[in-house]
Amino acid sequence: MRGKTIQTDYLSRVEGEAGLFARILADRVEAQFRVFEAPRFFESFLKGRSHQDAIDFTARICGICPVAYQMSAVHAIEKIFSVGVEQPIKQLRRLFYAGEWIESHALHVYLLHGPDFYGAASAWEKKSYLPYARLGLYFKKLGNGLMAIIGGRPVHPVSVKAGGFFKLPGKRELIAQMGELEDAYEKSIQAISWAAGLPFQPVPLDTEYVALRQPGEYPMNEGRVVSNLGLDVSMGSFLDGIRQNQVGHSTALHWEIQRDGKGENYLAGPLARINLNFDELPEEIKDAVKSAGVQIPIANIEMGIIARCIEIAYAFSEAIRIIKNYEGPAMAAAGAQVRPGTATWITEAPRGILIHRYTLDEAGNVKDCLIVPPTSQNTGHIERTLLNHLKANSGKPAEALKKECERIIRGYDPCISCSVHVVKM
Amino acid sequence: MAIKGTLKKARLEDLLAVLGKSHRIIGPKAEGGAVVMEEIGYKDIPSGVRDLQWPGGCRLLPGKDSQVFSFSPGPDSFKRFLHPPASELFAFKRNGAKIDFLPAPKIAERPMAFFTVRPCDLSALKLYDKIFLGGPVADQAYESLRRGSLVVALNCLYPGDNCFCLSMGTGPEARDGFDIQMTELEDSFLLEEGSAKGAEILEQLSLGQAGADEISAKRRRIESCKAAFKKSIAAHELPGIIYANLGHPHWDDIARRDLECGNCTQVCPTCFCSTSYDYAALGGIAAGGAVSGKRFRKWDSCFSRSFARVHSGNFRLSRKARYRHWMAHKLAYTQAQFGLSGCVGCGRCITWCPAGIDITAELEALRHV
Amino acid sequence: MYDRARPFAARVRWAKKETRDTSTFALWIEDEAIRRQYTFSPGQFNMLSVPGIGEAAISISSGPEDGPLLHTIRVAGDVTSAISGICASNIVGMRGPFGRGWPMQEVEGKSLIVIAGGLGMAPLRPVVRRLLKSGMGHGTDERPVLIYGARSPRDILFRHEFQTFGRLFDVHITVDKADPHEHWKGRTGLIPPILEEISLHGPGTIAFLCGPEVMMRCMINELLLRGLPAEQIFLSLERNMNCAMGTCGHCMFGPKFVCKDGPVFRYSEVRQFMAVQEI
Amino acid sequence: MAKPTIGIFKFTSCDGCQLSIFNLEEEFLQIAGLMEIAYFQEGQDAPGGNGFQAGAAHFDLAVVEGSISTELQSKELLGIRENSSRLITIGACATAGGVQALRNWADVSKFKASEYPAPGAVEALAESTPISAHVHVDYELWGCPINSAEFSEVLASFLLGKTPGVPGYSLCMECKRKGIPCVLVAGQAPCLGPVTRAGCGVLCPSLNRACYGCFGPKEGANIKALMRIFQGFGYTENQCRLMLDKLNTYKFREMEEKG
Ligand SMILES: Cc1cc2nc3c(=O)[nH]c(=O)nc-3n(C[C@H](O)[C@H](O)[C@H](O)COP(=O)(O)OP(=O)(O)OC[C@H]3O[C@@H](n4cnc5c(N)ncnc54)[C@H](O)[C@@H]3O)c2cc1C
Ligand code: SF4
Ligand code: SF4
Ligand code: SF4
Repeated sequence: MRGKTIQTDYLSRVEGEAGLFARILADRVEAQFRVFEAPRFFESFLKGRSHQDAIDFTARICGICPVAYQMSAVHAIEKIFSVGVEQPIKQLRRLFYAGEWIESHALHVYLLHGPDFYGAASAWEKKSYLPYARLGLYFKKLGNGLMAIIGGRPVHPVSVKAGGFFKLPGKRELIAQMGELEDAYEKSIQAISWAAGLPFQPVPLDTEYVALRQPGEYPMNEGRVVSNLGLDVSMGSFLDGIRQNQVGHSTALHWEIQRDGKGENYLAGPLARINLNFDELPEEIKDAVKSAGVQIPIANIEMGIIARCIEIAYAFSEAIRIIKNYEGPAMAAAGAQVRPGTATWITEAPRGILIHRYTLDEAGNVKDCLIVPPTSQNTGHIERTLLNHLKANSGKPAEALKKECERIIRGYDPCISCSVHVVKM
Repeated sequence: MAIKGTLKKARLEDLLAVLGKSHRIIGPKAEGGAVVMEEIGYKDIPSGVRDLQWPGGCRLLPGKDSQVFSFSPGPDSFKRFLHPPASELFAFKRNGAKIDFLPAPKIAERPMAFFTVRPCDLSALKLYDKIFLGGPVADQAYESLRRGSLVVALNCLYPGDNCFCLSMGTGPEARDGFDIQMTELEDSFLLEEGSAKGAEILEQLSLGQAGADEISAKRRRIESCKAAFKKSIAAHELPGIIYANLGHPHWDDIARRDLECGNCTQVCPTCFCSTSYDYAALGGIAAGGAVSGKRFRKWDSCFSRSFARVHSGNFRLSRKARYRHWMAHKLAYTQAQFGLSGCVGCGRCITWCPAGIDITAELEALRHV
Repeated sequence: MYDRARPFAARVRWAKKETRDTSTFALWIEDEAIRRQYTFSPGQFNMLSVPGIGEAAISISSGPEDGPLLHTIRVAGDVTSAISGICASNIVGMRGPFGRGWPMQEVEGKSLIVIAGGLGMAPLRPVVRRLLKSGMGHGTDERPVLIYGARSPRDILFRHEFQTFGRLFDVHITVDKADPHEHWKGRTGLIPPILEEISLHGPGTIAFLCGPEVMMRCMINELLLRGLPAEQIFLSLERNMNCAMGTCGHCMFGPKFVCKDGPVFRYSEVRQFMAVQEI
Repeated sequence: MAKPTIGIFKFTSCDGCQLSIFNLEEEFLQIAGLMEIAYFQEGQDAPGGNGFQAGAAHFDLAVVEGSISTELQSKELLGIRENSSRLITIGACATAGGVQALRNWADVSKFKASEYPAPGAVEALAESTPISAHVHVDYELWGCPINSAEFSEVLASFLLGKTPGVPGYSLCMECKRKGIPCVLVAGQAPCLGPVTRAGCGVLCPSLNRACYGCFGPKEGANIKALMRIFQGFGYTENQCRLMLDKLNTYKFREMEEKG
């Protein structure tokens, strides 16, 4: 049998710059997810800068999930400063995050990945797809709106500081969103069955998946790190238990969970979250998932789009709940006493767990930091899935495989700008 | 006989209630460490709040005495409301050989009552009326907001740290250009009518007798205010001193400090400069070449680089020239243009200049250096 | 009076290319009521607009007694390019007329010297046309003088009209530079030397100038030296123009608003500011 | 009449400015109606991979996000410029080198060594530079991220053939129009507003926070004078340096030198 080569120099409809290279040879199959996004050295230039810069700058790692960076950073900093953050501020932060989940997921589901299932090159190419593009833009607008009310703008918001916010949003402004949010929630519930009905190819998810878990709520900013293989550790120990691996053939740093001296890749993101925290969803959403015929746990990587649709609905319902109960905290931010120290924090970015670790000096300036974005945790898993898929379908023509592989990668919603650790081939 | 009477401080709310029947009340409110002007209710009045102002700085101090109006003017004035930061001039439509220019929709809101306009601002308002209503054609946007508006003036009893209206001859006492004049006394306000509209308002209040005692109390208070001024300007030498020194080296010195941020022009109650521009959003453009949109007028400033730009260059490129133009416009040109001073001595440009550039001190430097 | 703040539609009756970058447009005010009220004097200008692009101040280059309302426009930036792309029977927006024009009544009894540089001929054309119409009847035996300087022979505006102008005026044309292939037989060089050749009657002369400011400055000095009183020198100034009604502040020249106090100024009114850089 | 073609390109950046294009929402779909989107890797499949590498397509308008920070990028940029009638930059990265230009004032080899197990394999130029340092740029839109409404104005202006109505004056101008009490004057906060370009909508001062300069230096910013004021507040020279060395460091430094 002659070998087959599959190559995409520059993957479209994903955030950032990456390509795909795979070979099917008589005796073996190779698959590489190549990231060629240029490095930006955030961890280096943050050194010596104030902790507020950590909050403002790390947002610039990714335009799609800036809130995630701000949340991981601010929690780690607050842990170092031992700030007690009030419950109302915590709720406001969930609302902020809900906005980002909606915005990020809607972009991915409707504008980037959705067209794959309709054989379209873009969300605007086919007239028949336009209603979905419009729905996505509508959801996105509402998510953006929440982020803007709390943070000033949807991309790189400016309101987050240790202890809370620079200024609180007005209750009136939030209430004004309710009508549209409720309407959107209805539509987002219906969208779950739309997503469940898309034509998926079988791409089994048979590995470890990891997410936060916090009893009593669907995880965002707090919790322990758990997995389907029984992992249940604190944030700090999770970071201690994973190792980065600058894989020779690949461009990104791979992160692996260390067990018995062996590294294993794992999956973070909406699929992992849903599978590990389904019980924490509101009944109405659970019912909608069931009536759409979706089996939990979801065992097909391609069905990540369903998980995102479920989370869009969840984020809308969470936003509605928080706004209904919003009384406005007594103070915009709890007083924060600057202290030296080191802390790790993890929050659930739209694409999965985002790890920040900071060491601050007496003045509250960054001495050292480490940022592990979800996409760099997932790259190992992406390659492994591609490999499995190619092995199982090696008979198919290269052109078809190329399309399928691109679609698999897109299904992960990789955020390549996020993976700050990128090296040349 | 003009109506005159006293209103107990505890009944100040009555005045606002009467004004509020027919007008939106635009008045002072403490916010973010400054007294701003907004549509307010009685409770918003920062009663007793005092302020410290210095070149480039301002701080509010909590109130304690029985004085209601102990603060001096903040960054805002009537300007924000009568000459809004952005206003639509007209809408346009162009489609092939057809063009339409549609008037901006009439402002449907209730007219405004400016509550506690300071004497300096009364002079500025008089100038605005000349600029926007006094030409061969009245400015429609201004006219529609100004018509039906009501001016309740407040005599100043404490000069702000940067105020110099006394030397400008514009304060601290209101002389004309108001519908009602207020003076804060020991436990009441002396209210005096300034127009028939003002009288109508006053008639609806139950006022106490204002006799010789009240009148002399007012005089005393205003006189003691006059004695307390910290700042003055050499008004008697204006505008000559400006015209004589357009080439003075001191302008270079100012240019080193000047941020050309434009704050002075934006807070100045007499600065009126604007730029209008056609906005046609993507939604207003059709593939066939048809366009629709609106022309907006926005506050601008002679400190903007683009302000004096033409296709072949820029008439005022240097920072020095732009500062000089501003100061000369305030202290000399406006007088020539409209017969009134372009500076009313409110001190806003001194307080709200982040660099603390002080128009009175710079004029002194031009005189002496 | 019709609204001066909101444009009205003016139809391009015809457009004629004058030079490589300049064309003359004949405009016809669509609204009959406005058309009847519309009157102007030489030296005044209109604000012409292309909706969505913007507005530009353009002098009226025809005389009040001429038929069509002419505008001679050089492509400089956005608006002027957009207008130049508009062809006959299409429409532009117009506001106006604005400003104070040339003091035609003061010409009476004096000998007139008109000095134009480049596009500066446009607002002076109505002056020439007016005098042509009224013939020699401006109360003096002197032939009025017209000095015109252009960049090059192909930049001469209204070039076919100068012969007509010459019926009344003593016409002097010069170009900065001429390429040999243009076969230019006229003068080359700057304007000032021309002035030296002309005999002036000092106080009995009145001068109208329009052109680049450097040129005007230089010519004014010369005229003053030759005994013209500052009160009898008039110049048309150019500044950034936005509202044209003295409320936007853009066009200020010292205390003067070019839009309403000008664009034509008596030199004695502005002399003090002409000397100041970046005024 | 054929629709003008637009290409949207990305170099080193966070994607936030391209995202701001999506954030135009309904208006975004109008772009697709008014222009032929010939290249937009983030949003649509490109026939034959890299449209700009192929050098085949012609773009009436190229919109560039991101700074130049690798050798390859500088080559690709030349290709884009050659094939585009007009080229505009969007955002702090493309217009001013971005936050990643902070490495320009440091030792990149140390950065590599501290972040990567195998630093030798990391390809990155010593400097991150704005697009204008490499090719002619027809228009620069500022902001980290850009303001979607301003982007829409830029596109509309391109379609109409005029200079966009995007201001070059200070943030203070916008701040005062909105009636926000000045955090510098009333709060003695080190607000960069006086030297920063308007455009963001005055987000920080309206949240009671000092502006940190996402929109880059305004036209003719007097940076030295502002820093003298901050020093008067008690900030050290180094602290002032750090205030300017943020998202638009390259251009703030350039402007500071000009005085
Ligand atoms: C009183 C007066 C009469 C004029 N008469 C003529 C004439 O007869 N023929 C002619 O071709 N030109 C004339 N001009 C110059 C003409 O107004 C400018 O060339 C024109 O405004 C350039 O506009 P633009 O949009 O094409 O250029 P851009 O450079 O794109 O200008 C943008 C805007 O800046 C302002 N602006 C730029 N340049 C000038 C300028 N030179 N003067 C005033 N505002 C400017 C305008 O508001 C313009 O809309 C006159 C100017 C004035 C002040
Ligand atoms: S120049 Fe200054 S003091 Fe004078 S009126 Fe304006 S803001 Fe007030
Ligand atoms: S808060 Fe900042 S941007 Fe606003 S006026 Fe003050 S200095 Fe300028
Ligand atoms: S830092 Fe400045 S430019 Fe950026 S959002 Fe804040 S106020 Fe706007």
